[in-house]
Amino acid sequence: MIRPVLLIAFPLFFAFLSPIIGLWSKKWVRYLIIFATALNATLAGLLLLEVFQHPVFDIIGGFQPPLGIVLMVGPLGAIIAFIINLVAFIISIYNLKVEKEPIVRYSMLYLLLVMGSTGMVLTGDLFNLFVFLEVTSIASYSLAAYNKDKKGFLGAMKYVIIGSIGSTFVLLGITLIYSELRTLNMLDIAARIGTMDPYVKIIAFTSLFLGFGVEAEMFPLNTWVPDVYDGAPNPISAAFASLPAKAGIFALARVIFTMFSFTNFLWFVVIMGLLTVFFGELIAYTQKNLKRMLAYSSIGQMGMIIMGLGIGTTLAVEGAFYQMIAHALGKALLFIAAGFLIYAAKSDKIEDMKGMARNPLVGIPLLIGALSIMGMPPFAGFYGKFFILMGGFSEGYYAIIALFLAASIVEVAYYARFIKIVFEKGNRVIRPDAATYIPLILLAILIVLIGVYPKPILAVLQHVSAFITGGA
Amino acid sequence: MDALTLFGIFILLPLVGALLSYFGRKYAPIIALIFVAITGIFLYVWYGNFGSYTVDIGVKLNLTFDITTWFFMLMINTVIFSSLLFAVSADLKNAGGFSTLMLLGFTGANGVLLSRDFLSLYLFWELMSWSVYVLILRTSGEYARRYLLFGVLSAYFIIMGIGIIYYYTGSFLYEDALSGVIPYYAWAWILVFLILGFGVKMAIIPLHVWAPYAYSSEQPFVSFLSGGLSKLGTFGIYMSMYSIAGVGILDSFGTFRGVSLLGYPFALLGAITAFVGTILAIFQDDIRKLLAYSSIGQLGYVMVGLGLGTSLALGGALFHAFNHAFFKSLLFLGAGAVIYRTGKYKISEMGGLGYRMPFTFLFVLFAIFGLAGIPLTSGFISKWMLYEAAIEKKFVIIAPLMLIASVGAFLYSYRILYGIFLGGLKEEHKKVKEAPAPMLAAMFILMLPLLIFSIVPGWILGWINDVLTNTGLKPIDYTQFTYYSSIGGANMATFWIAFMVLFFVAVAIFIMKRARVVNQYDNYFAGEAPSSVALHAAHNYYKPLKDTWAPMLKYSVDRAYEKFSKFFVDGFYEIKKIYTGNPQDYAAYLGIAFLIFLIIGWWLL
Amino acid sequence: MIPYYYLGSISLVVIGIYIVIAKKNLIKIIIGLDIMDTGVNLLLISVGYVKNATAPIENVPGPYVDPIPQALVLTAIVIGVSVMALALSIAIGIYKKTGTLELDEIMGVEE
Amino acid sequence: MIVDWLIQAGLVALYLFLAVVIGLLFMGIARKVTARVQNRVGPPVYQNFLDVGKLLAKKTNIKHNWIFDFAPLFALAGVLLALAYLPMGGYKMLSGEGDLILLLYIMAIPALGFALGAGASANPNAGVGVMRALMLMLSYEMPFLLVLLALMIFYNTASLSTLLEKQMSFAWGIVALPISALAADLALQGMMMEKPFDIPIAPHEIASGPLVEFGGKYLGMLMLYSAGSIVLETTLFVDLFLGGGVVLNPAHYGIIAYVVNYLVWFVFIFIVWMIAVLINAVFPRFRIEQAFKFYWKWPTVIAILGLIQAYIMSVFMGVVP
Repeated sequence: MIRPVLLIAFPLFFAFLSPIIGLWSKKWVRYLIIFATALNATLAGLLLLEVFQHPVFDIIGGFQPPLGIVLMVGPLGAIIAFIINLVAFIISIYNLKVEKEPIVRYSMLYLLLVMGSTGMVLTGDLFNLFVFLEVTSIASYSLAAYNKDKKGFLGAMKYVIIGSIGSTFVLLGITLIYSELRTLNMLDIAARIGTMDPYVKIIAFTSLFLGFGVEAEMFPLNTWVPDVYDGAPNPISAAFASLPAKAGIFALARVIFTMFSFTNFLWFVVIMGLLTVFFGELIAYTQKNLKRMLAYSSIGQMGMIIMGLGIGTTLAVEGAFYQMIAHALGKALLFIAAGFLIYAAKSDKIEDMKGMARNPLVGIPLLIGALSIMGMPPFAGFYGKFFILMGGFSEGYYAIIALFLAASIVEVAYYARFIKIVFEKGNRVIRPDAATYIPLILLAILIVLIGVYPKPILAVLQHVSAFITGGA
Repeated sequence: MDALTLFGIFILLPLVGALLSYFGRKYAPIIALIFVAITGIFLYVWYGNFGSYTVDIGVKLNLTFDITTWFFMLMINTVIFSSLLFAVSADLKNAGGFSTLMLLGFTGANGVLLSRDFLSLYLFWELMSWSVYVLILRTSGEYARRYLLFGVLSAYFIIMGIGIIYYYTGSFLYEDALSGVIPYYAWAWILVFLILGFGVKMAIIPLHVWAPYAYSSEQPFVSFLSGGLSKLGTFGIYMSMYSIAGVGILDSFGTFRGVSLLGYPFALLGAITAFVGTILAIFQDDIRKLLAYSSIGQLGYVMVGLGLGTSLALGGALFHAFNHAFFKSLLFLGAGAVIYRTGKYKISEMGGLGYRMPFTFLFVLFAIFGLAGIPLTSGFISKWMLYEAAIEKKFVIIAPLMLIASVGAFLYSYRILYGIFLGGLKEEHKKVKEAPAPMLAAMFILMLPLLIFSIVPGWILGWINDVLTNTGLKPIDYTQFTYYSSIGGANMATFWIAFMVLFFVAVAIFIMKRARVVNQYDNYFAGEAPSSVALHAAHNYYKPLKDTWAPMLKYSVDRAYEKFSKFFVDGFYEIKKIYTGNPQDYAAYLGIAFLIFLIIGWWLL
Repeated sequence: MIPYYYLGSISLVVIGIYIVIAKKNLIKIIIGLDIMDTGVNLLLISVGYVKNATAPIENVPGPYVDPIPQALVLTAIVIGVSVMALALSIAIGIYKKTGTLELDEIMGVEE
Repeated sequence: MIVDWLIQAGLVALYLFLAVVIGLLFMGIARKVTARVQNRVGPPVYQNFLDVGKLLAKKTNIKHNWIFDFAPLFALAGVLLALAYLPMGGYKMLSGEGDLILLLYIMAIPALGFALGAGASANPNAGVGVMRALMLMLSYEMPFLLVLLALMIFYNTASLSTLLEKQMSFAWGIVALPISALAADLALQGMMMEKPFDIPIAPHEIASGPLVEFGGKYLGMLMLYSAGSIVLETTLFVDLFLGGGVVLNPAHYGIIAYVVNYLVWFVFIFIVWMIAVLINAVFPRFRIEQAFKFYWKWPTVIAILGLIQAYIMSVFMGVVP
């Protein structure tokens, strides 16, 4: 019986272990991160297998619910946790290439980031969710500024301002809910949400929706994303795109579905999702800088997931979660590849990267990642996109789906332009070193595996999304 | 034969082949060839037992193996077999990657043909379209980008069509679409979306812009793309109009002299495509672009047949698609052989290669006969059926466009023959050798059906008849050697006998006296001093025609697309202004968003 | 209806947001963030208020105020402090790099 | 079955032989008539027979390569095949076995074979000549195809033998569709490459174009080809518009009907040929752009009018021959 709390305790333990090891030898700290994330990934994997039988409950500190902090791990939480830790482990291999000196602080923050994201996904208690959100945010603020250059600091500043306003709203929401229902356990809240005073319920929902929206990169709140992803070091932007963003979306899904079952509010969520996709994809087309382009494209993808959640049918929500997994893998791969391209071309402008990806070790995974993000079949991105589209159609959202398809044509346009430049016959082909191409190949294999044989993942998702949407 | 063997042979096997042949380095095409041969053998063996099965890979895929699938698979399998055979000796760079992607495309094509539910159709369609994208990427990123934009456009048209059906019936299966729930106007939208979606693959006029670019990548791939994969567009339109919707739905839009009002505009579009495609082909100097526009023109004929919808027209369309698969890929392989030997693409830079590469010349000549519709090849029969279908129904706009387009086909056919194979042999091509054996074998395979089915049209008309009756249409009336329409018929047996006898008469007169061979510079120059340089009149060959057509040629669809997309991109830059970069504006956005959410929340309560 | 005595904390939040949006200096913005944070903490505490009850300490008799928000607010304050510390260190970093704390100059200098 | 098959083959062979002889005779007459129009004496009418005999008997025949032989073989075989499918003088030859569209494409075989042979002669004049010939073909085919379409729509058949019967029973093509007949005659001028449309074989500009390298037996056979094509094009016009010269119904009068019809057919094709020759005698030569613009302007307009007339009569007025 794996106690989910271990998934949170281990990274914390290793995070504070790294300064001690740091004293002994800098090299070993890097291996520590890899070991810690690997351990976490295997634990999450075992937990996932176990969770298939029955949801796992884990009471911390002996307090009985509804007061004690309870880790409620459903199959969905487990699968997202597993993906988060797996991607964290793969990115940690890429961390070996980080040159910046204070590696000890880097490893601490990185492990805290992993802990925070996993915690957000596993926890069943609202305030605990807020605490883990804060842990992730603090780790992200400092990691965003890790490069200590002007771009890094400015990005971090923007993230701090928007992030803390967001978390204040979350706290506001929590207090309002607590003031009415006197409980913080999510299942409890979901059960007794009806008894709340409608006006307070609306304010609470809006503030929670807004707070988690910041983390989930929804349209008006994702203004910090491009600057932060651009300023942060490469492995970190890869981590940002897959770890906190996924946790944020998961929290949003919980807010929308488990706690507040607002069916007539969902169409507004769909519109917000569409706006996010629209602004994400269209501005990504105008970007010259690779990392900003990938940041905007990740906004677009998150918008698609939000749209999927908003549509609300079992198929669409299933597609949204599937897309969550595919996007985590795809974006991590693209950001690592971007890291290599920037390193090889010595500049982050796309024009200067002529022919940098001609080496098959980088080229093929990059192509697989891009095609998966575009939603091409044998890769993970296909099923997510297809189910969301079909869910949208079954709810009659013709116009919205048509607009979404137009936006994704723009997405294909700028990815094709990027691939064209990167695969052109450039002058010299640079061989990537092990720390770069191993994660790329691992992620590519994962994407193909999930794409070619989706049965296991779909089995989990079908069962979960039916439960979440109450068969809506 | 159960679900797994069908799925295994036609989908898993090529996928495994794709994986294996990547590591084959130089011998990759041979490995790929073996895999394609295996599927070919099974295709032959399984002719009889058709059936439909479902395979569960997490999502249910409904695969059906019936005569329609078999007919199209026959084309695609033979074309990819000969393309790979050609590639064996064409020593392409990174042949491993080439054969992997070809097999992926082949899997996608097989999947589209086998699938009878929209999920698997869309899955395999996208798989096929992106593997073509990467194949074009091997030659030029820009061309690949333009292709992918249209490829994705076609996929999203299809998705829209599928979505509307899914909204009404809630299921992906083809047959459920007919469960009578879908209202009549929704069918109009569904069919328009599906036809446009599949039409992009068949390069119908407004959506043809990607074809000339896509067709200038490696020749063996292009012959598979234009010969094989464009048939998927035909298959898609045929299935969506006559199997998913069915004649009942089509006629519910009102019929105009027996042809559904929905089908007629697409037939007209097809005729315009045939005409414009042929005219544009006449003026191209690059052999690949010329063949690309000619392919657009020929597929315009098929579109006419599909649009008209009478059994004769559909029979003609299927037969013409069959012929097009063979003579077009034969032409591309011929051009590929010439490019392989001389390294040149421009027609005017070649000349006189027919004397050095006689077999390639004969194969290309035979393909030209097929293209132009000369009765010595089966190309004539399919064109004949399309004309008869149009004239039978007294369509006075479609028929002239098609007839003039076929006369135009003579012009660009001769431009290929004269420009490349006849005229003066240039100095640097003196020592050009004949194309290597595998190339000639590949071309020979493609030539055979054109000849056989011209002598005995009964066999293929039999298959086409089965396909038509399988989708519930009236059969065409034909016998072993003859084929009829309501206003005329023709007997190929008497034609061939008469031709042989009269040819023998001409030979008899001809061989009375022997002739002395003379080198190419010993010409009659009406008194001028004969020049030692080989003069070749192929440069800017149809200049007078180009001058007369000049006012028309100003308008080009490509530029229209560029202007159209420029308009949108400027819009993107406007939207970009929202991300000002100043955190205070961002905080303001947050506050405003909160207020908007509150108002909407209140309003909803 | 929301009890009127919550208005104090909500006004604090509004003031905080106003400062962040209006003021140009970075430090002032950070202070604004802090005010907003304290506003919500105040709200959190006032939620747990019970008429004439004392603080929930071990050996103090009498009815207790609801202890949960007390615990929550402790963690919230700690979090607020750490975020502020981080924001200030970033502000120092920006000052080192751009030599100014005025937002307009930083924005102007950026592109 | 074999016996009457052989009879039919023999009859077809006889008609073909007669056609070629008439063709050579017409070429002689044309040279005589043009000479008379340009008030000079001109060669004797049988001159062409002598030319063909001389050319075929030549010992030294120059050839460039094996593709060069294509021209005479395909040209002669193709024109004879086309003639075989064309009812001449009421006898329907093979036209029961194939229809108008098959005939249209069979007429393309000699043109393409001839073009191949000319192209293989490596003489740039030949290449330019063939280019002009193909452009001319594109130009005159536009009105001609519209005319054929009008006929097919009006008589509701594409097979020549039924067309003859319908013209016999209802009315001759020229009576029913006079406008189309006019357009057809204009197109005929281009088809037969008579001045003003003899641009491809312009002797002064490109040394008789495609024919430049052909000599000896090649030229002889090509002369037989052009003789055959004269009869082919004139008979086509007569079959389409003048009922193929069928005056007496062969079912009632037997052999006499065949002979009388043959004579009437001969007179009709002679008249059509004379129209073309007289125009040829007085007209200068167009440039190819002029010819193209001319054909795609006036004859096409006329042909379209004819087509509209046929369309209205057959679809709206319901006239069914």
